[in-house]
Amino acid sequence: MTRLRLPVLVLAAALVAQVSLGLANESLWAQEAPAPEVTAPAPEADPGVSAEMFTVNNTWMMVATFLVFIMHLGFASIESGLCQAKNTVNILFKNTMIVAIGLLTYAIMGFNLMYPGDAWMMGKYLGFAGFGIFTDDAGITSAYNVGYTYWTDFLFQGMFAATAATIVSGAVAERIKLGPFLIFSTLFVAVVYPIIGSWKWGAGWLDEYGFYDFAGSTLVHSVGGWGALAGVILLGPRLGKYKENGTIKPILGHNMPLAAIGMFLLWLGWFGFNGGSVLSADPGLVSFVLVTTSLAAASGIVGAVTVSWIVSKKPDLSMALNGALAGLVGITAGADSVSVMSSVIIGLIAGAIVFFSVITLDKLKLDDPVGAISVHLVCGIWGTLAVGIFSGNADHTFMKQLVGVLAAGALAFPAAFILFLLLKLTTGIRVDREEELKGLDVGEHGQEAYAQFQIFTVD
Amino acid sequence: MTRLRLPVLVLAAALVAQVSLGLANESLWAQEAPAPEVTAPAPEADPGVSAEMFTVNNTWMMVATFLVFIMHLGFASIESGLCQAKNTVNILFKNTMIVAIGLLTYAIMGFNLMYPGDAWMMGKYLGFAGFGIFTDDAGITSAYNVGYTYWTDFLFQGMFAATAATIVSGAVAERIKLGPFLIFSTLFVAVVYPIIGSWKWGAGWLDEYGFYDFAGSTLVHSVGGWGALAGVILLGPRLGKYKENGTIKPILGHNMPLAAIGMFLLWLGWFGFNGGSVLSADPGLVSFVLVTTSLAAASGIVGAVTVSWIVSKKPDLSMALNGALAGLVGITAGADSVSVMSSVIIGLIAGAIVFFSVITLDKLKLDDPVGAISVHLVCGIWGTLAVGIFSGNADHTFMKQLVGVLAAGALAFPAAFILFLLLKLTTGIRVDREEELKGLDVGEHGQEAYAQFQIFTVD
Amino acid sequence: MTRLRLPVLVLAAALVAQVSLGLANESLWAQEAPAPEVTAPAPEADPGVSAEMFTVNNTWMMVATFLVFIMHLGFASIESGLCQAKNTVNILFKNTMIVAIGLLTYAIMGFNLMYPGDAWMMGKYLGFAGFGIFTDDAGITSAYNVGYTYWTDFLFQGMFAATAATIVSGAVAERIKLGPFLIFSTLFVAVVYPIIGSWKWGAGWLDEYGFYDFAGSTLVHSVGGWGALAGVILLGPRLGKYKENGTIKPILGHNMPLAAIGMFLLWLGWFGFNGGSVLSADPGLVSFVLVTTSLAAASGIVGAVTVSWIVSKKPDLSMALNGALAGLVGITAGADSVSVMSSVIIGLIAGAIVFFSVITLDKLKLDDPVGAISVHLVCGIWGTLAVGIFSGNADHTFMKQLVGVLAAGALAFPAAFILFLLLKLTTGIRVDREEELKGLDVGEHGQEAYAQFQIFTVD
Amino acid sequence: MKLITAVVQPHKLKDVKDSLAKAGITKMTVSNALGCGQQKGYDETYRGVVHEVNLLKKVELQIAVNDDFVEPTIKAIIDGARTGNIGDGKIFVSDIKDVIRIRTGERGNEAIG
Amino acid sequence: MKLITAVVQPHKLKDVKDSLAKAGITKMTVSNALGCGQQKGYDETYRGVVHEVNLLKKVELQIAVNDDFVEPTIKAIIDGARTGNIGDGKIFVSDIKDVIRIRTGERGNEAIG
Amino acid sequence: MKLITAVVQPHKLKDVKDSLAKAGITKMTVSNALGCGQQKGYDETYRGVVHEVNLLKKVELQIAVNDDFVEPTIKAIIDGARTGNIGDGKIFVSDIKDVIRIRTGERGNEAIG
Ligand SMILES: Nc1ncnc2c1ncn2[C@@H]1O[C@H](COP(=O)(O)OP(=O)(O)O)[C@@H](O)[C@H]1O
Ligand SMILES: Nc1ncnc2c1ncn2[C@@H]1O[C@H](COP(=O)(O)OP(=O)(O)O)[C@@H](O)[C@H]1O
Ligand SMILES: Nc1ncnc2c1ncn2[C@@H]1O[C@H](COP(=O)(O)OP(=O)(O)O)[C@@H](O)[C@H]1O
Repeated sequence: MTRLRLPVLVLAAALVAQVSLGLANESLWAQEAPAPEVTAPAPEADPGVSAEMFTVNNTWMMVATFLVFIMHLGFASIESGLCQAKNTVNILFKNTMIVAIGLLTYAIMGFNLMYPGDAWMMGKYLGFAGFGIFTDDAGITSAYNVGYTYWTDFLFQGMFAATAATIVSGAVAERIKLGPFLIFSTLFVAVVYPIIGSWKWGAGWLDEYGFYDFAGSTLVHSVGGWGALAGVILLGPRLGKYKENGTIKPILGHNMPLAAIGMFLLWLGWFGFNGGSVLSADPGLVSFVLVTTSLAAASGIVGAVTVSWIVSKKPDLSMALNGALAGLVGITAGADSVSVMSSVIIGLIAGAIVFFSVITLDKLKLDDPVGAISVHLVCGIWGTLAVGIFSGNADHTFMKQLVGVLAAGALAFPAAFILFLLLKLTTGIRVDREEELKGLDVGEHGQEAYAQFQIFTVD
Repeated sequence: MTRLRLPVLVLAAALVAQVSLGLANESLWAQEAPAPEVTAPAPEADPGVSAEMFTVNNTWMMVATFLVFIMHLGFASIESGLCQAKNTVNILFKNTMIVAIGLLTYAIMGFNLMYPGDAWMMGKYLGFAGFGIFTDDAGITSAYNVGYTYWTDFLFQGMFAATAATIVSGAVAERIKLGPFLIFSTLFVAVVYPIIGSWKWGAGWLDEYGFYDFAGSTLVHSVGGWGALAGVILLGPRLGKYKENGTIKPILGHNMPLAAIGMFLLWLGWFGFNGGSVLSADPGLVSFVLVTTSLAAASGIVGAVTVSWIVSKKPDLSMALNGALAGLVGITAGADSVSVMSSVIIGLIAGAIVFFSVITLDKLKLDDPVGAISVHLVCGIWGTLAVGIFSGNADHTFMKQLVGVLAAGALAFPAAFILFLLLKLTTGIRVDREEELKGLDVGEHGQEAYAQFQIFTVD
Repeated sequence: MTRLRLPVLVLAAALVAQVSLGLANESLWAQEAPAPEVTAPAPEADPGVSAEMFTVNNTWMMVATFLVFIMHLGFASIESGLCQAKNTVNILFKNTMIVAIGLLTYAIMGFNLMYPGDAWMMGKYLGFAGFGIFTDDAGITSAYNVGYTYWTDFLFQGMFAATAATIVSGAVAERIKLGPFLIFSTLFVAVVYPIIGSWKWGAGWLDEYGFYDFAGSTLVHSVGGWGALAGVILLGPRLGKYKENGTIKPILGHNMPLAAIGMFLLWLGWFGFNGGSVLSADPGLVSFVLVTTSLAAASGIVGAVTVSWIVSKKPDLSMALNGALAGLVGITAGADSVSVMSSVIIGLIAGAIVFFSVITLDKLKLDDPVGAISVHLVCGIWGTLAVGIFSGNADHTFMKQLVGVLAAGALAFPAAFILFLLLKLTTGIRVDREEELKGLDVGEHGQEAYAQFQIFTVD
Repeated sequence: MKLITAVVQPHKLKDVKDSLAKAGITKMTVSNALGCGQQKGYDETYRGVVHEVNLLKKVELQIAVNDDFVEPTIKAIIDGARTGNIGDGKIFVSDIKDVIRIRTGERGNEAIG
Repeated sequence: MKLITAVVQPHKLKDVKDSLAKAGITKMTVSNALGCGQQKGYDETYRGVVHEVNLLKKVELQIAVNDDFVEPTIKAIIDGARTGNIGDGKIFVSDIKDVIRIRTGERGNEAIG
Repeated sequence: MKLITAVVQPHKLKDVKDSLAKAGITKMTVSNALGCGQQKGYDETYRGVVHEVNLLKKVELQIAVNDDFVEPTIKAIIDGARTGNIGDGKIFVSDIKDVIRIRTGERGNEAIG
C-alpha cells in the first residue's frame, strides 16, 4: 500500500502544481460568458472564406476530432487484447487516465507549448504562449483560421497529444508500476511531445528547415515509439519471456476479438488523424488522403500477412492487425503528397517491416508485448523517410526527412530515458516478481478484469 | 413459461394499441412519395439562412444523431460489463429492445408529446400534437428550422428518448423480470419522459419560468435516474449483496474491457448529445461545447480516481469509468454556458460525488449494480445546480435550477414508482430466487452469453 | 503445412497478377503530385452547385464512407460472437483480410468494372474502364459530381464492395479452409460483385429496364447472400449439427456481447450505407432515409422478438440481433421511396421472415452459423420486392423488382457455385474432421483467441 | 487419512465453507465441475431450436482430513449444503496413503492441516 | 464401491455419455483438464515465434459405482471413447470407502445411484 | 499403483513439469483449482468496498504411477514446486486399483505409462 503512496503523491503534486499555475491565470483561460442561447449560426464572415465554408470546415474538423478520440478506445482494446488477462484492468486504467491527463495538461500548457505563435523563447526550439486556453471573439471566426475555431483546434490537437503517451503504454505493459507510469505520461505529454511538435507544426525550426510530416509519422508516432523504446530498455522483459537457453516463450494475447476491435477502431480513427490533418474540409485533398490512408492500411495487412504466412508457415492474426497499423503509421507522413500507387507500396513495405521488426526486437530481448515500437517507431521512421522517396513534391527530400527523424529521436529518446531513469532510481518502475506473476490487476488495483471467468492460471 | 405469457401479452397489447392509434392516423404520419430519385440537393432557401448553411447544419445534426445512437451500445456494454456473466444476455436484450421501443413509441406519440407546438392541453404542463410523425414540404427546408429538417429533428430527439429508459435498465439489472421491465420502459419512454421534456424543450412552463438545461442533465439523466431509484427501491437488493451482519459483499463486474468500451462509446456519443444540442453547426458554440464536455469528462476521471485511490487505497477502474460519465452528466446542463475552467471544476466535483454516492447508496442498501443512480441522478442534479453557480449568464439562477430539478423529480419519481408498483402487484417484478441464482440468461431467455467458456460458478 | 502452400500460392499469384496489371498502367492510377500543402479549400465552383455545397456534400459522403467502413468491424464482431470460441481467430482474420482484399481489388479493377462509364463491352452487361484508379483535376470538383469527389466516390463504393464478400464469410464459417476462402473472396469481390453492380448502379441494363435498388438490398446483400448459399451447399453442415435421427443440435455462439456490438455497429454503419446512397447531403432526403432506416431496424427487432417469443417460448437475443439486421437489409432497397409507415411494416415483416427463414434453412440442413443467408439473401429479396409493393413511385413495379432479384441471382449464385466447386475439386474447401473438432484457430493459424481462458471443451 | 470429495450446488459453497470453518476445517481445494445426477436438466433455446442442458454447474470440494475428522467434516458439509431438494449433491470418502507438505517436506498426519 | 476416473478426448464426451446411458449409468461429474500423455502436442505460432503446446485439452469424468458396475462402466467408456488413436485416454479405478447423499443423509451403496 | 495428486502454485507448474520430465515422468493430467490453506488471502476492492479473496488460484496435477515411482515422483514435484514459502502446496498419495488404456484395453501396470 505504502509503496503506492509516493507515486500518488508525486502525481497529485504535479497535477496540483499545474492546475495552480493554470488557476493563477484563470482570467486567461476562462472563456467568459459564451453565447448562452442558440442563435442562428452566423459567425462573422471573414475575407476569403464564407461563413458557410467556415462552418463546413469546422464541422469536418470536429468529426475528425471524434475519430481521433475513438483511437484511444482502439489503443485500449488492442493493448489489452494482446496482453494477458491478469493485466487487463491495469491497461484499461492506464488508457483511461492518459486521455484525461493528456487533455487536461494540453489545456494547461501543452497546446501553448506546441503552438507558441510568436512567443518563442529559445530560437525556434522552444516557445510558450502561457498557461491555459483562451480566446477572444475572433477565435471562433475564420479570422482565427479558415478551417476551424480556436476550440476545435485545441480539441483536435489535444486528442493527438494523448496518443503519443498511449503508444508507450502498450510497450511497457504487464510489468510497469502504475504510479510512475502516470508521472512519466504526464510529463511526456505535457512537455516532451508539445516541444517536439512545435518544431514542425508550431512553425519552429524543423518547419523552416523544410522537414515534412503531414500528420505525424514522426511527430506523434515515432515520438511515442522512442518513449516506448526507452521504457522497454529500462524495464527489461517480462518474466519468462526470454529463457536462458536463448529460446523465446511467447506470452499470448488473451482476447483476440478485443485486439481486432482495437485495430478497426484505430483505422477508423486514422480517417480523422490523417483526414483532419488537412485542417479543412477541402474535398479533393481530404478525400485523396482518405484513399491513400485506406490503401496503405489494406496493403499493410497484405504485407504483414504474406510475410508471416511464408516465414511462420501460418497466417498470424496479430500480425495482420499490426500490419494494418504499420501501413497507417507509414502513410501518415505523406498521405497528402504521395501517389495512390506509392501509398500501396509504402503500406506493403510497412507491413513487411513490422513483422521483421517484431522478430528482431525479440532477438534483442526488447520485450514489447503489443509491437508498439515496431508499429510506431520503426514504421513511423519508414513513413517519414518514404516521403523523401515517393513524394510528388520535389521539396521533400530524403535528407530533410532524415534530419527530422533524427531530431525528434534526439529529444524524445533521451528525454524519455531520463524520465524513466529518474523514476527507476526513486520510486522504482517495475512491480515486484510476485505481483508480476499474480498480475497487475490484483497488485495495482485489487481488481479482476474477468471475475467469474475461469482463467487458466498457467500457459 | 406461463409466467412470461402475461407480460408478453400486456406488452403486445400496449404495442398493438399504440400502433393501431398510429394507423388510424396513417394519413398523418405516412410521408407521401418522397422524391424518389436523387437530384442535386437544393432545398429551397429560406430567409436568414442559405441552402448551404442549412445543409451543413443538418449534416452536423445527423452526425450528432449517430453519436447519440452509439450511446446505446455504450450503455449496453458498460451495463453488461459491470454485471455478472450469467445476466449478460438479459442486459443486452433489454438494451436492444429499448432502442427499438424508444424509437417506435417516439414516432407514434413521444415526439408529439414532447414538442406539442401549439397543441397544449393543460396549461403548459401537457400537450399533444397527435399520433404519428408527419411533415409537409416545408419540414425539409430551413423554414422548419435553420438547423435541421423535421426528420433529423425527430431522429435526434428519438435517440435521446431511448436514453432515459436505458438508464433504468442498468440499475435494476440482475433481478428484474423481463416482461414487466419492457412494459415499464415502454410507458416511461412513451409518456413520462416526453411530458417532462415538454416542460422545457417543448417550450412549456419550466422554459417560461427560466429553468436552464442545455442538453439534459435534468430532463434526460435525472429523469432516467429517478426511474432507476424507484425500481431499485421496489425491487430490493440482489441476493447476497448485503449481509445480515451489515457487511457488503461486492458483486464483481464480469468483463472490464466491455465496461471500458462502454465508457469510451458513451463519451464519444456525448459529443453528439451535447454538441448536437446546439441544434446547429454554429462553429464557435459547438466547438466550445465539445471542449467543456471533454474537459469535464477528463476531470471527472481524475476526480473519481483520486478519491477512490485515497479512500480505497487502490485506484478503481470501475470508478474511473463512472467518473468520466459523472463529469459528462455534470456538464450536460451547462456545457454551453460555463467557462472552460468551470467545466473542469464541475467535472472534478462530479467525479468525487459519484464515488461517495456509490458508497452511500450501498450503505442505504440501495443496490445499483452499475452506479446508474449515482451517475445519472446525483450528478444530473449536481450538473443542473452547477449551472446556477457557474453560468456566465446571470439569468441562470440557482433557485430556478433547483425548481427545475425538483419539478422533474416530482413527476418522474412518483410516476416510475407507481408504474413499478402496479407491475409488482400484478405480474411481479422480481425473478424468483432460483432464477436469480442461476442467472436471468437461462431463466428469462434460455440462453447463455458465453457458451463454452468456463464461468466459475462461485465467487 | 503443405496443404496450405497451394492456396497461398494461388492467392499470391492472383494478387500479383492483378497488381502487375495495375502496375502496367501505373501512369493511369497514380495520382500525380497532389497539392502538397494545405491551402484554403477552394475547389473550382461548377455550375449548379456552389463550392460550399460541394464541400458539405463531400463531407457528408466521407462520413458515410467511415460508417460503411465500420460495418466491417460489425460483421467481424457478430460473426465471431455467434460462432464457437475455437474458430474466432479464423473469423477475425478473414474479416480483416476481406477489407484489405476488397479495397485493393476495387482499386485495381472493381471500381472500373462497376462504373464503366462509356466503356461498355458487351451490351449493357459488361463494361470495364481499365485498371487502376485515376482522375484529372476535374475529379476533385463538382464537375465530377455535385455530391463528391472522384476519391470519395471510389472509397465509398470500395467499402460497399468488401461488404458483399464479408456476408459469405459468416455463412461458411467454422469449416471452410482459409486459403480457398480467400481466393473465392478475391474473385467474388473483384469480378462478380462489380459486374452485377454495373447493371444498375453503373447505368447498365437493369437500370435502363427500370429496376430500383436504392442502396443495395439486391446488389449488395442478396449478391452476398447468393454467394453464402452456394458456399453452404457445397461445404455441408458443421459436424454434429444435424443428427441422424433428424434432430438439430444448436451450436451456441460463444460471445453474445461481441455479437451485440456487431449488431449496433452494423446499424450505425447502415446510416452511412443508406444515408450515403443519397449521394449528397440533401437535407430532406438523407434525413428521411435515416428515419426509415432506423424505424425498419427497430421494427425488425420487434418482429423477430415477437415471433421468437411466441414460437420458442423464450425471447432469443440472437434473433433480436438478426431482426435488426433483417429490418435494415429489408429497407435498403427502398429507404428513400417508401413512407415512414411502410418502413415500419417492411421491418416488422423482415424481422418475422428472418426467424422462419433460419428455422427453414435448418430443416433443409443448410447450416448457416450466423444467419447470413436469412438476413442478407432472404430479406434482401423481400426488401427489393417490397419496393414494388410500398413505393410511393409508380415506376417501381413488383415485376421490375422481381426481374432485378432474379437477374442478380442468375449471375451471383452460379458464379459463386462454380468458383466454390472449382476450389472444392482442386484445393478442397473443407478442413478435415480433426481440424474442425479442434477448431480452425489452431488448425489454420496455430493460434488461440482466448489464451488462458478455460474454454469448456465440450458442450 | 481420508480424502473427502463433495459435489455441491455452486451457490451453497459459501455456506459450506462457513459451516466447515465453524467445525475447524479451513483447508480445502475447490474446483468447477458439471454434474449429471437425479436433478433434471433444463431447456435452452438457440435460434429457434430447443435443446436440453443436462450437465449442470456444480462445485467440487476436496478436503484431506485425519480419520477422526471425517465425520465432523461430513456433517459440516451436509449442514452447509442441504436444502432437501434434488441436486443437493454427494460426498465421497476415500483413503489417502500419504500427504506431503511441499514447503517443509513433512509427511503424514501432521502435514494434512 | 469404486470411483472410476476417465480422461477422454473432449469431442468423445457425447459418445461416452450415450454409451454409459445405454449401460444404465447416468450419474457422473465432468470437468475440464489438460493432459500430457503419449499423444504429441502441436505447434502454435504467435508473433513470429513458434512454441509447442503439450498440454492438450481433455475431459475428465468421475463416476462412483457399486462394485458390480465397475466392469460394465469401463466397457461403456471404452466403447464410447475408443478410436484406436493415441490420445484416446485412460481410465483409473480406485476404492471409495463411503458415499453420502447430502439431501437425505443416506450412506453407502444406496447413496451412490 | 498410486495416484499422486499435487496442488501447487500456478507459476511453478512449468518447473514441476521440467523436474518430472527429468525424473522420467511425462504423463499427467492438469487442472485449475482454487485453494484454501495456510496461505493468507489478499484484499480486493470494488466500487469502494473491500473484500477478502481467500480462494487462491492453484494448479492440480494428477499423476498415476507404479509403486516404485511414487518416491521419485514426490521428490520431483517438491524439487520443482518448493520455494519455502507458505502456499507451496501439498501432495496427496492414494491407491489405484486398476488402470486401463482406452486405446488398447491394456490394464494394470503396463497401462499406466
Ligand atoms: N455416482 C456418482 N458419481 C459421480 N458423481 C455423482 C454421482 N452421483 C451424483 N454425482 C454428482 O453429484 C451431483 C448431485 O447429484 P444428484 O443426484 O442430483 O443429487 P441427489 O443425490 O440429491 O439426488 C451430480 O450432479 C453429480 O455431479
Ligand atoms: N499416468 C498418468 N497419470 C495421469 N494421467 C494420465 C496418465 N497417463 C495418461 N494420462 C491422461 O490420459 C490422457 C491420454 O493419454 P495418452 O497417453 O495420450 O493416450 P494413450 O494411452 O492412448 O497413449 C493424457 O493426456 C493424460 O491426461
Ligand atoms: N487438507 C487439505 N485438503 C485439501 N487441500 C489442501 C489441504 N491442505 C492444503 N490444501 C491445498 O494446498 C494448497 C496449499 O496449502 P498451504 O497450506 O497454503 O501450503 P503450506 O502447506 O505450505 O502451508 C491450498 O491452497 C489447498 O489448495
